[in-house]
Amino acid sequence: MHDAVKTLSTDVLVVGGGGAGLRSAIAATEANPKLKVTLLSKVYPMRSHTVAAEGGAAAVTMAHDSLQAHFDDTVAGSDWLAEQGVVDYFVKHAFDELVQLEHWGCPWSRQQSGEVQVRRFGGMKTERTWFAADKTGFHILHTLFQTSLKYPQISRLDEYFVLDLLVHDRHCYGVVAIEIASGELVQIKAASVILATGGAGRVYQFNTNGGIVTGDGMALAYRHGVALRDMEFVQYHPTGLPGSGILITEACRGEGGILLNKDGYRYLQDYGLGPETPPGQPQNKTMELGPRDKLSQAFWHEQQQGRTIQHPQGEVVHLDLRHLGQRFLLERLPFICELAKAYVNVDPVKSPIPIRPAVHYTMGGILTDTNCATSIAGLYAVGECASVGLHGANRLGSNSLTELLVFGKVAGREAARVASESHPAATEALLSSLTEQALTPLKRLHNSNGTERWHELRQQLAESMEQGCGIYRSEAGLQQTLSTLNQLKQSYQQLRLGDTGKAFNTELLHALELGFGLDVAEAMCQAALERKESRGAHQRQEPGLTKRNDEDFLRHSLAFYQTGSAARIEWQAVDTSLSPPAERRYGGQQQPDNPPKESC
Amino acid sequence: MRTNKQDTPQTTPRRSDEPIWWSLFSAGGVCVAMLVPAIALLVLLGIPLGLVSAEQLNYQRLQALVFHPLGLGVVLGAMVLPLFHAMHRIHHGLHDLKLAHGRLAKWLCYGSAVLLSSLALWLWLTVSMASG
Amino acid sequence: MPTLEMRLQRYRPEQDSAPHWQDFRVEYDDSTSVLDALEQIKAEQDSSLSYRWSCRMAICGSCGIMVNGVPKLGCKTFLRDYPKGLQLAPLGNFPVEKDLIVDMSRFLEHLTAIKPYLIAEAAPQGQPHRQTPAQLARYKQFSNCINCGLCYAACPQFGLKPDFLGPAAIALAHRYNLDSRDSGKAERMAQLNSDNGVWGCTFVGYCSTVCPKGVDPAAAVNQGKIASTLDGVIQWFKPAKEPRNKEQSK
Amino acid sequence: MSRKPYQPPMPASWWLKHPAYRFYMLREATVVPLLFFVASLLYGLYALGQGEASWLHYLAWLQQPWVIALNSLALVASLFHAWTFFALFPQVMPLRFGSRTLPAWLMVSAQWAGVLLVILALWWLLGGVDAHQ
Ligand SMILES: Cc1cc2nc3c(=O)[nH]c(=O)nc-3n(C[C@H](O)[C@H](O)[C@H](O)COP(=O)(O)OP(=O)(O)OC[C@H]3O[C@@H](n4cnc5c(N)ncnc54)[C@H](O)[C@@H]3O)c2cc1C
Ligand code: SF4
Ligand code: F3S
Ligand code: FES
Repeated sequence: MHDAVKTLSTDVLVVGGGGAGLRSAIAATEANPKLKVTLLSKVYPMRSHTVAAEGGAAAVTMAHDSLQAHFDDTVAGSDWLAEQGVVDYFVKHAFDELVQLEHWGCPWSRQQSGEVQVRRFGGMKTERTWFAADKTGFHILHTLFQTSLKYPQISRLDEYFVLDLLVHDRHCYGVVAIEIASGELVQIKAASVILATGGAGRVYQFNTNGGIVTGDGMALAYRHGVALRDMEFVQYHPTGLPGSGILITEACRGEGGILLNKDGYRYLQDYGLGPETPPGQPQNKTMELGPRDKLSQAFWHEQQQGRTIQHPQGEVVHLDLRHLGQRFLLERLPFICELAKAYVNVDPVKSPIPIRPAVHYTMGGILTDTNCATSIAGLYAVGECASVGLHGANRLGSNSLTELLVFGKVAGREAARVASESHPAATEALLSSLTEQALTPLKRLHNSNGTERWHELRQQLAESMEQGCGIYRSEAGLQQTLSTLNQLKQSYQQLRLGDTGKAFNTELLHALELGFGLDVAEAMCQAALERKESRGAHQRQEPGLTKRNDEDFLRHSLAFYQTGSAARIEWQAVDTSLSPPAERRYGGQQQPDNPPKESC
Repeated sequence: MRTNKQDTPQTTPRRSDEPIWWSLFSAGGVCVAMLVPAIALLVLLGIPLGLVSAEQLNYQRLQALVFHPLGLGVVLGAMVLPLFHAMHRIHHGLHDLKLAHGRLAKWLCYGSAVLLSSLALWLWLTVSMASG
Repeated sequence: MPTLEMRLQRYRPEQDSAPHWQDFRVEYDDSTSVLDALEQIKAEQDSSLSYRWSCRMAICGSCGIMVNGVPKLGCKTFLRDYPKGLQLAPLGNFPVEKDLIVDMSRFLEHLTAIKPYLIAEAAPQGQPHRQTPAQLARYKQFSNCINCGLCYAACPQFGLKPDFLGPAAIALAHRYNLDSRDSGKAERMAQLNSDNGVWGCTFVGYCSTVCPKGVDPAAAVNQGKIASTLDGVIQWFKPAKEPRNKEQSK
Repeated sequence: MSRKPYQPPMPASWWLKHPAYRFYMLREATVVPLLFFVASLLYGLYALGQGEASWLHYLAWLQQPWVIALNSLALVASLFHAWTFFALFPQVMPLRFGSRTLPAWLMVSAQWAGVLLVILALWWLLGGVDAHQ
């Protein structure tokens, strides 16, 4: 079916053109300008889903803020499942990275004085979120992409899809990819490979993610024996539009928007987030500015009690911005006004926006150390696909854009360091046999005479994840979903493509993505099943499991790929050296401020 | 193979001479918008439309107005610049309609603007010199 | 659910020598976008149909197509607005790769050519530049381009002469030229000053009409004409000077 | 090689395809009647230089139906041109005050006021007021 495989070679290969990928490509080039850096992505870099981030990026900026406070918020937000050394490094480097982006031209919103402006964000004690109107991710991504054009050493492979990694003996030698435009196969040799392939939200039915967010990189590393860490923690964003799942940014609440149930009542005060704050005068970590997991869970309870609102596209509550006034809304939240008008036909100036929770972010991912290195030599991972340990059981909004930058730089630097050293070269024979293996799934898809269609399988995957592995989980539900996944994997072997062409065979790509998604989904469910407690975004319904249980589960889950059977879960200790676990509190009963520590 | 490399050195392209023609075109555009309606309305169509009398357009008055030193402004604003305005659009129009482009079309277009403009200036100069 | 007739332009490079039309019927309601309809066709009727998309919220710029001859974002165009049915074709003026997918590489080349990044002499150490909201407002609009290419499909001058840098690339150059932190204008003007730069435009203005993000590239291009003219005048008076001088970067 | 990009043709009649293009062509075409207008003025200038008899002949020429028709067309074209040209002005030269731009409608109306003023001024120059008395 496929003719000869072409070969390319480079020093540092970055897979993924989102914020993480671009930042690491630039860092690699700056670390060693003599290296050949190749940025490969299945879509043009500026189409990557970083583009959709609206709210902002966090870094301690104001005089009355402190690194300690950002650290505390992040650790508490993570329900003490964050790696505290990593968080410490992160908060210390966040500001510099946002400044770097400013020096590259990012149009951050400003105060009258010309200084960068910061806004409030959920779960953050102090306003420290930098923003560029309500298109922060868009501006970050375009600034990075445009800056990358400055470096002649960075060459791009746009619209190339990675099929597999070339791994032998715990060493990564490169990847095999398909040039989407022609369908041609390419073997790309690289001294180091950085996976920056983004999240996996598309394994769910109802999500804020773009069509490309299918967990490819996670599955690639996973299949080669790298653990996926903390996969059970999937963040639901409390404010997605009904039907599409399109995100209505948390900044709406940061700017003073309020949530109302069917009785026009601000129900959040009933869920430990009160006391009620006056509309338009938001208070950090209180009411609407509580963390995402709590807000999404509150919706679930309201829905159980029949206090949500009927909408043609399902149950919703209202996000009310009307009291903020037209002028303010058009200045601060123009994109939200545009989205609401287009996709639910609501003018936020005049009516409340119907919203409901939607899957938003995968806290877990490819296990890496603090240097973004995986357990495979020469293989790095960064961004949403990775788990460097920043988010634990729940990510705070606006930490992840900064993560892309802080750790993108680390990954690029490290990959460049390794690529600059001399390293064992693989023999051509080895590489071609690895390539041959990598092409097996592709050949099977092409030669299949089964009857299954990718679309139906994908639909079942998404629905069953929503049912069994959603905001609240139970053993029975998870088992049910796991068995569905198992069946789907069987059916996947019988997949048949309607498109037999080579050029832009998007059906083939969707099928491959589905294969990746099935593996990632299974890791999520298996980890969720074995975490018999409730923590952060992972909430169990069974009696006795509804509380956090530090004794048994103050640990990361590690999912290992098992050919032919469900994932194997191991447990890994958490670094809590800087801040001992305490109860997460929001609203009126917040934690007392920690005295500033030396280490922060 | 479709690799998007940026390492081809960028050559600096030639500076266009279009700024000259475009400036004349724009100045002409302003004149056409500002002066032409007035002149067309009151002078060329003034009598048929009954807006002005033949007496108002009598020889002496017009002679005095047009060949006054300030009348040069009228020649420039109502003839010369509009000519460049017009020929600029015709030049681009030929390209748009895929009729002609390149040197020849350009020479013909702007050349005729220069020619007709010279004619207008010459007509004005000879008379105003003689009478002045 | 009501249904609607959709006529799609198909092109399979391995079989066809030219595109042809194919009819489909799709179900739709109030919120069905053109992109949703395409997904429906791909899922239920013809899985070989190819088109680009990702964010489905009008921000990634992938899904540009011609809807009844007008460049649109598929994810932001709704069937409810076309009760008489619609015709979908790949973005105009670009080479067609397959079905609704065009080759965007020329667009990317043009974007790269104008040096779309901040060229600053010295940045404040460890601190952001100061930039007042008024300074930000000067270029903000032009930084909102999502690189969707609709304006290229709209611009006949790009169709007539594919080397024309085109509206979005020039708007981006203008964005950096207007940025108070930038001093690279002289480098960018070299491209803009050419026949394929700002002077390739005859102010058709349709680029701005179709732009889904209110960027108004036509304004950028034509403001660029003034900048290029002034640049020429300055060059005229200072022929000996290096092209990169500070007066121009103001 | 499975890529075989199809380059759609761009026929000379491209501008018939869409109202926006037809509008553009119409705008560009305003210069055709304008050329007649300039020719009329040239002729007038020549006549004025030749003496009174020739000027009277010229005034008579202006009254011929076909000349009236063409000049009316030129007038309409110039007004249409003005309409399009004025609308472009705020795009090409936005007037900014701080972070705000002068609203486009204001700039457009100011330009129309200019046209009106020129008409009145010319009328006055032609002795409008006293001649009518
Ligand atoms: C709607 C929305 C709003 C958000 N808002 C915020 C916010 O306000 N603040 C905040 O901090 N975070 C926010 N986030 C989270 C944050 O934006 C993401 O976590 C982050 O952008 C992910 O970046 P990334 O670089 O890891 O991946 P992406 O930007 O998703 O990029 C992934 C890249 O990998 C490539 N790729 C994937 N698979 C393959 C393959 N098989 N072969 C080749 N290439 C491949 C893709 O083409 C793409 O270029 C938001 C997320 C969403 C969805
Ligand atoms: S200027 Fe507008 S139409 Fe053109 S590419 Fe940018 S966003 Fe798209
Ligand atoms: S459509 Fe084209 S001609 Fe100019 S104004 Fe826009 S670039
Ligand atoms: S799918 Fe992203 S712009 Fe339409």
